[in-house]
Formats: sequence, structure tokens, C-alpha cells
Amino acid sequence: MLNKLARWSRIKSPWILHLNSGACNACDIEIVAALTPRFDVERFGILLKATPRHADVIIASGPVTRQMRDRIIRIYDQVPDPKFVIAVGACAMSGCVYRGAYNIMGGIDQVIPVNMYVPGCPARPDAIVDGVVKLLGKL
Amino acid sequence: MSFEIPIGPQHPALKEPISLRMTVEGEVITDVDIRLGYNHRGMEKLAEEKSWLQNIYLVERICGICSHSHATCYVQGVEKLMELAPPKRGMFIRYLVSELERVHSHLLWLGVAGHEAGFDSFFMYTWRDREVVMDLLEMISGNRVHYAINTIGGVRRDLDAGQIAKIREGLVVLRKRSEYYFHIGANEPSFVGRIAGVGILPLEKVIALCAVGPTARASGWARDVRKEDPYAVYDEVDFDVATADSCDVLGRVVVRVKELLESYKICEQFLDKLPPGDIAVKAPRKAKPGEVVSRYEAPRGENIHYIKANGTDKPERLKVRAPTLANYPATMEMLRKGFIADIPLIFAAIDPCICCAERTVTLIAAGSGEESVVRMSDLRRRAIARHQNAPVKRNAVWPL
Amino acid sequence: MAALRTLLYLVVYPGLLFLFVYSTFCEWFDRKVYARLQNRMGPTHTGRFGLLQPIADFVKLLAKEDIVPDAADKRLFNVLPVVGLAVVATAGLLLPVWNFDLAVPGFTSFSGDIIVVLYLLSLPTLILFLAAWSSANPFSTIGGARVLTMLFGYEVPLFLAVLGPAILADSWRLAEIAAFYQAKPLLLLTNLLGFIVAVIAVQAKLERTPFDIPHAETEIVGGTFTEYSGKKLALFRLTFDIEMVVSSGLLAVVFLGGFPGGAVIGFLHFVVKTLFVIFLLSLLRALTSRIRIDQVVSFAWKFLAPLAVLQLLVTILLKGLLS
Amino acid sequence: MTDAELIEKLKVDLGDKVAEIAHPAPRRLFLKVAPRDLVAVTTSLRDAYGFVFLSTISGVDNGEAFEIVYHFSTPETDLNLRTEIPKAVPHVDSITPVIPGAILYERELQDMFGLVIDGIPDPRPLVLPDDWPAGNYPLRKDWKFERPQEVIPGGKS
Repeated sequence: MLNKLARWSRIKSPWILHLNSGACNACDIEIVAALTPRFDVERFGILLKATPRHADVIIASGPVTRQMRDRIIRIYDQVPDPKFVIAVGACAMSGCVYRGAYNIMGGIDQVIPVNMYVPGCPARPDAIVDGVVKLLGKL
Repeated sequence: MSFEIPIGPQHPALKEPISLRMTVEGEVITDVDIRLGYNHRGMEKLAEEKSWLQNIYLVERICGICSHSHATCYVQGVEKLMELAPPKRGMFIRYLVSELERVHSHLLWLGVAGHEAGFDSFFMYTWRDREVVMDLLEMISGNRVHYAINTIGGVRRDLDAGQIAKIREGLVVLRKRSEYYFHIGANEPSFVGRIAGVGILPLEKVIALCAVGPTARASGWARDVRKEDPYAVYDEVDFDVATADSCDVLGRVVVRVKELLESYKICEQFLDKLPPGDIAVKAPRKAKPGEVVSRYEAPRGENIHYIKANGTDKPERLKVRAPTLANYPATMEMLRKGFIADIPLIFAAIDPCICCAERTVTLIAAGSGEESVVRMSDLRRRAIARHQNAPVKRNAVWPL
Repeated sequence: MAALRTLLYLVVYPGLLFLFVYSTFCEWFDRKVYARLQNRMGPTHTGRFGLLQPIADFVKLLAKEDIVPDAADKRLFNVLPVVGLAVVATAGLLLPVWNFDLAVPGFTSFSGDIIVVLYLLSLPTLILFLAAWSSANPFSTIGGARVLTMLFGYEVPLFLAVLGPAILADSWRLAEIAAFYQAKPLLLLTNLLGFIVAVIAVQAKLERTPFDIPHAETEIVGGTFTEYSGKKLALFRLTFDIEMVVSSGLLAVVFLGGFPGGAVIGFLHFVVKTLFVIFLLSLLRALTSRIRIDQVVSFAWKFLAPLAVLQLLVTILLKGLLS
Repeated sequence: MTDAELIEKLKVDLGDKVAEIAHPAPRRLFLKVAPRDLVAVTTSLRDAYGFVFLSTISGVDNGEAFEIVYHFSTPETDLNLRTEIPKAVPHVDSITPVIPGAILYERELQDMFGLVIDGIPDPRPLVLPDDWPAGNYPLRKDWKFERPQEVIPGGKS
């Protein structure tokens, strides 16, 4: 019973933390666009949170740069359990056009475990919303 | 008591990673230090390994907000190297998209400025109306953000009559809304109270520190590449360079809204004058040895690409200088002696596009007069440790 | 029997359970109004019309991992959220929601309870400051300093504004003040100025835009709450929601004539009037941008305090005229 | 002042400091100077011609030498000042005292090419990431990058 309640609340209230690990801004503006009236993720109870301590879901965009790698791990550690990671965009999945550049470690899954991939360059806001909702539906 | 607060690389005011380290004295900033490199991807090295055509798509992904600016700047340089003359219609469509992109970027910026000032309603409204221009761009190019409409020798997609009518309708809506935002931005007392007189950058500093774009124009430095170095079709349209002389964040808001209105004017002229004909010519695979400097007025300021060819199908060197990088020294000047509360506003006022600025650069710009022997990595580790569980002095006196 | 009734008061109505349910409803109302003003929908998919959204947030936070930073003062850090919740819930008890018998002073209604409510409402600010200071994070520290700085700004105007009607009613007891204005509803109009001052001051007390300076996310990340997570954050959020209900209830009693008409009608009065105040607060939140800390203090002392004093002057003159 | 007039004036004023002047396109001038004359030429360009605005500094690895191009512009024209630095002695004078806005671009050169900028006001080493190995300069042509093997999470490698 309690478990059920906890699961229900988790599905209904995912708070997200936006983590940019060296993206080109395209995915970032699409993530922000998902908050705005046309897409309005607050309908699903999704709120964008400022600090990792308050977040449940990390939305990561962009390839991992060498400089950001340690930071990403640290931010991941700061998020309280249970936590989920969504990789948004082709760069966060594999590195996209930057694959092979000297300062790129590859996709975000090279550094932290990823639960969900949202493809696109950049992913559309509706795809991002869909990704978050589907991820939580899988719980 | 003065202590350091780290802003970034993960910070809600910054959608991109950058690290600002402020030494603060109560609420007043006494020193600023910027650490870039979190977003450095090494694109210039990568560009030397890709062909001319592939590089369009790489260059486009330098930045998501001004993707068309970089691609256009690159493509117009390469066309000069290859001695191509793209057809008129193609040029009109290309620069129509670039003006629409300016509209989208400035609307986005207005919203972000509202958000940084804690004015979320303004943010929501501007972004709602930004969707209008996003729809237009999607209709023209097939994608919302990376339009990929440029190709060497012209553009990849044509416009038909129905689309032109839709663009005109969209422009009417946007113009009306922009005038409304102009009204709000200059009249809502709590918003104006936050932005007026904040982040002062006098004209002589603009000149000394080589600031560009709306940041410079808000201090009365009326330079616009479209006007002074009219590339492609800009000598056929009539527009004004928007300036303000208040030198503060309010001036930058005013300049950007004025530029929005100018952009609508330019778009309409493009649509009126759109000639019939082809949209692209075939481009050769290789470019003759040579070099070219391509300049372009991106939404954030002058964008300059220096391209050098060596006769193969790959560039010998592609140097990109994005406007944000040119504005960093000016930003640090603006931040000094400001309030903590003004950091996000001042920083947002240059419309920072960190990913643009960092395709290759790393910089550690020190604050004035402070000679530090600490390695940056140590400093960063310390700042991070502090961020996690800083033992802030308990017996500190707060000069408030 | 009396003990049972007291227990009922404390736990069910108008105690904890009622406050919990009603404050979550108010949060939903606030979010919905705010979203509608911004052209959005607000929560829609959690329960009917998204009504259960705040409860879902609360339960989720309860079920989350609770991190205590190493450098934090553990005892303070752990205990403060509970104390905060207790304080505001106590303040909630003192609201004359029930139709109190004016003749018998009970434990929830006595002469001078308006002062107690006001002071209990000041406590969460201090608790917030302590919480920020004990979490030992530069952002929290700055947030904590800002909390205290703001306190000097809005507290005096709020007290002055709320005391005006009390002076006119010649009582320090909430139920009596309400009864006085129920008898002479026209006199409520003379307190309009004070009402405006009080709404603005309450907005500042609740730290909502334009006064959300202590946790301005674009400046100092989470501000006072940066290090709080899980249960403690849930309790703090609940504290703020209850504080919103209690302070809007206080304004409703003092400025809008209380909740007359027995249990059911009195309750309806309570709901309508508090929601009206919360609606005004949401409107203020949507229409303004965050101001700077120095602007808060100067605004409070240049405009709010003189206006509150003016209101007092009007009240005293009026009282002379009436007597 | 048109480009042609400017070229004439530059030839007269700067004399033998200018090794060569090219004019490949309208509004694009390429000037070549010796490294030792760089600061002097920049100063006179700034004071006498109004070239106060430095767009950027580009560096190119030519094989035997580094070619550095300083891009100046005024509302009338663009001027690109070119100088060549032998790889054996990668030293060049800083122009930051003349144009303060050049600081970032000079640091970038230090970082990417391993050039040494003499007289730069902020001489701290300018590295890429904090853990970047010393002595690697990514934009030199002889520097090659080996991509490390990536792991496929939860799958076969």
C-alpha cells in the first residue's frame, strides 16, 4: 500500500534538473521551451528545480567534455535517491558530430548511468515531455 | 567579511556550463573570475578533418540559438573561396531565415532576461510568442532549431506562395506582440527598477575591450556589420541600426526590441522583393588555395570566420570567433562593484552563448590586481568542496 | 469529553489534518491561478484537475533519500523543519474558524491572541534563517542573510497595518475584532489602505515574487533551501503552505470581517475569504519581477511603513469621531 | 577613405615595415609585417587610422612557421595584419597593452599553438581542461588525437 502510494507520487511529481555538459544550446532551449505555454510540462507535475538536492530526474544534454566529467559525477551524487537520468539529443546519446574530438568523452552514458534516451538533433519539446512521462510510466 | 561564491558550472541562471567565481563582500561583488572550458569541444580541430560540405553541419552545431548565423557565415566565406555566385532567390531565402532567426533569438533573450529578473510571466509570454516564429522556421526549413537550410551555393528548400502568405501573417502577429513587450519592458516598475542603471559599460570601455553587438550598441557604439559591410543582399533593403545611450541593461533590452522591429521590416522587404528563379547552384568539391575573412551580424554581434583553403576538399584552417567571446572582458568590467542579485541579469545582458564562445577557447581571466599562485585546478577543487559542504565562518560579521 | 474535543481541535479540525488538506488545496489554487495568468494550464493530470498535485509532491519528497551535508550543524539542521511546522500549525489553531463563544475565553481564543498569531508568524522567518545558516553552504548563507534583512523591511509595516483595525475594534482578540466588523461592515472600508499594505507585507513574509529574494534561483540557486532534500524539504514546503493559509486567514479575520454564521456558513466564509486573499497574492506574484534586497528595504520604509502609519492615523481619528 | 587610398597612405606612412599588401576583395586588406614591427604597426594603425576594434586573432600552422592574423575593422574597411613566426622560436610580442580587448585571443593562441606571448599582462598558463597533459597543442598540424575506446553501457563492447 505504502509502496503503491510512493510509486504513484513519484510518477506524478517528477522534478527535473537540467544539466548541460557541453551541449550546443539547441537541446537546452528546447528543454526550456517545454516549460512554456505551448508545451507546459507543469501539467504532468514536472517542475524545473534549481538545486540537485531537490531533483528526481536529471535531464542531461550535450556530449561530455573532459572538463565537465567530474562535475557531472558530482552532481549525480548530489541528487537524492531514487534518481533517473534522461539523455536528451543525439550528442548526449553518442556525441553526434563532436564524436572523435579531442575534448569529448562521448555520450553522457560514458560517465553516469542513463535510464532513457530521447533522440533528435535537437529533440523536440514534445519528444522531451514524452520521454519524461514514458520513463516514469515504466516504473 | 568577504568570501567566494561559485556560480556554475551548474547553475540555474546559466543554461550552459561556465564558472564564474565571485568574491563578495556582503551583497557587493568585489572581484570576478571567469573559468571557461566546460563547454570546450575542440571543433576547430574537428573541422580540419571534415569536408567542406560536412563542415556546414558541424559549424551549425556550434550553437543552437545562432546556428544559422554560423552556418551562413561559413557558407558565404566558402562561396567566395570557390568563386560561386548563388542565385538571387536563394540568397533572399537564406537571409530571410537569418532575420527570422534574429527574431527568435531576441524573443528568447527577452524571456530569459525576464526569468533572470524573476519575472516569470514575462518569460512565459515571450516564449509563447516565440513559438510563432519557431513555427515559421519549421515550415520554411523543416526543423525548429538547426535549420540546415544552407548549402554551398544557395539554399536547400524553396518557398511557395502559401508559405509566403503565412510568414506575412506571422510577422503581423509578432510585430504587435513586440510592441507590447516594448511597452512592458520600459514601463513595468519592478522590472525597470531591476534593470535600469545596472551593469554600466561606458563607451570608452566598449571601444577598449572590443565589445560587439547589442552590448556595444546599447552604449552608443553604432556598429552593425549589416550596415557597414553589407554582405549579400543587405544593401538592397532599408533598415536602421538600433542604438541606445543608457549603457545599462535597460539599454540592451531597448536595443534588442528595436532590432526586433527592424527585423520584421527587413523580412517584409525580403518577401516583397523575392525574385523568381533557382535557389542554388552546384558547388565544386574542392576549393582553390586561398583565404577569406567572412563577417556576419549574428543576433549577439559580429561573427567572424577566417577560412583558409589548401586546394583539397578539406579546409586548412577554420577559425571561428563568436560574439560572446568578444563580450567577456566587457562583462567582467560590468560585474565588478555590482550586487549579487545583478549577476544573472548582467551576465544574461550580453546574451551569452557559451557554446559559441568555447568551440576552442579556454580562458582564465583574473580580476584586477590579484596575483594568484594557486593553480586553477586547486581553486576549482576548493570551490567545489565549498559548494558541497562549506564550513562558512560562524563568527563572521555581515556588512549589510 | 472536553479532552476529546481538545484533541479533535488539535489533530483534526482546525488542527493538523485540516491544515494539511486545506494548505495543499491552497497551493494547488495558487499554482493554478499563477499558471492561468501565464497562459499555461498548471497541474492537470494528478487527480481531478490536478488537485492532488501538492499531495503527490509531498509524498514523493517523504519517500526520497534524505541527505544531511557533512559540514552542517546536524542537530539544528534536522530539528528545524519540525519546529517550523509546529509553529505555524499552532498559529493556525488560533484562527477563529470555529464559531467561538465570545464570553468564554478558551485555549484557542483569548484576549491578545492576535499578538500571539503575529509573533508565531514571525518565527518561521527566524527558523528559515537558522536553517540556512546551519546548512553551511555559501548560497544558503547568503539566503539566510537576505531573510533577516528582509524581515526588518516588512515586519513593522505588517504589524502596524494589522493593529489598525484592532485599535478601531478596541480589542486584542481575533474573534472580537471579527464580531465588531460583522456588526458594522461599513467600517471595513476605512481599512482598505491597511489591507493593501498587509497583503504586500504578507507576500514578503511568504517570500514570493517580487520578494522571493532569499531563494532567488537564478542568483543563489536554492538559497535557504539549497541543502535541504527529502523529508525536510517536504516539511518546509508544508510549513510555507500552512503559513500562507494562516496569514491569509489572519487578513481575512482582521480586514474582511471574519467568518460569521456557525460551523458550515462560517467555514464557507473562511474558504472564500482566504482564497480571495491568496488570489491577490498570486496576482501580485504573476505581475511583478523580483526586486533587489536594497530595493525591498527602501520600498518597505519609504512606502509601506508611512502608508501603515497613515492608516493608523485614519483609524485613530475615526475612533475619536465614533466615540 | 577608399581601400586604394588607404593602401597608398599605408605604404607612405609605414614604409619598409610593410612587407606586402594584398587586396583580394573589396573591403579586405591583408598586410604583412615582421614580428618585431608588430606592436609599432598596431599602435600607429590605432592612433592614425582608427583601427581600434580587433575582431579576433587567428593562428595557422603552416608547417615551418606559425602564421598569425590580426583582424581589425573600422566602419569603412577590414584590415588583416599578418605576421609569421618561426616554429623554432615561437615568441611574439603582446598587443594587449595597445588593445586591451586582445587578451582573450592571445591566451587562446598560447593554449592552442604553444606560442609564447611576450609581455602579456596575465601570463598564467592557459590550459584546456584542468587535467590536460602539458605539451599538447591541439591546433598544431603534427598533433594527432587518438580516440579512447568507448564502453557501451550494459552491452557488448
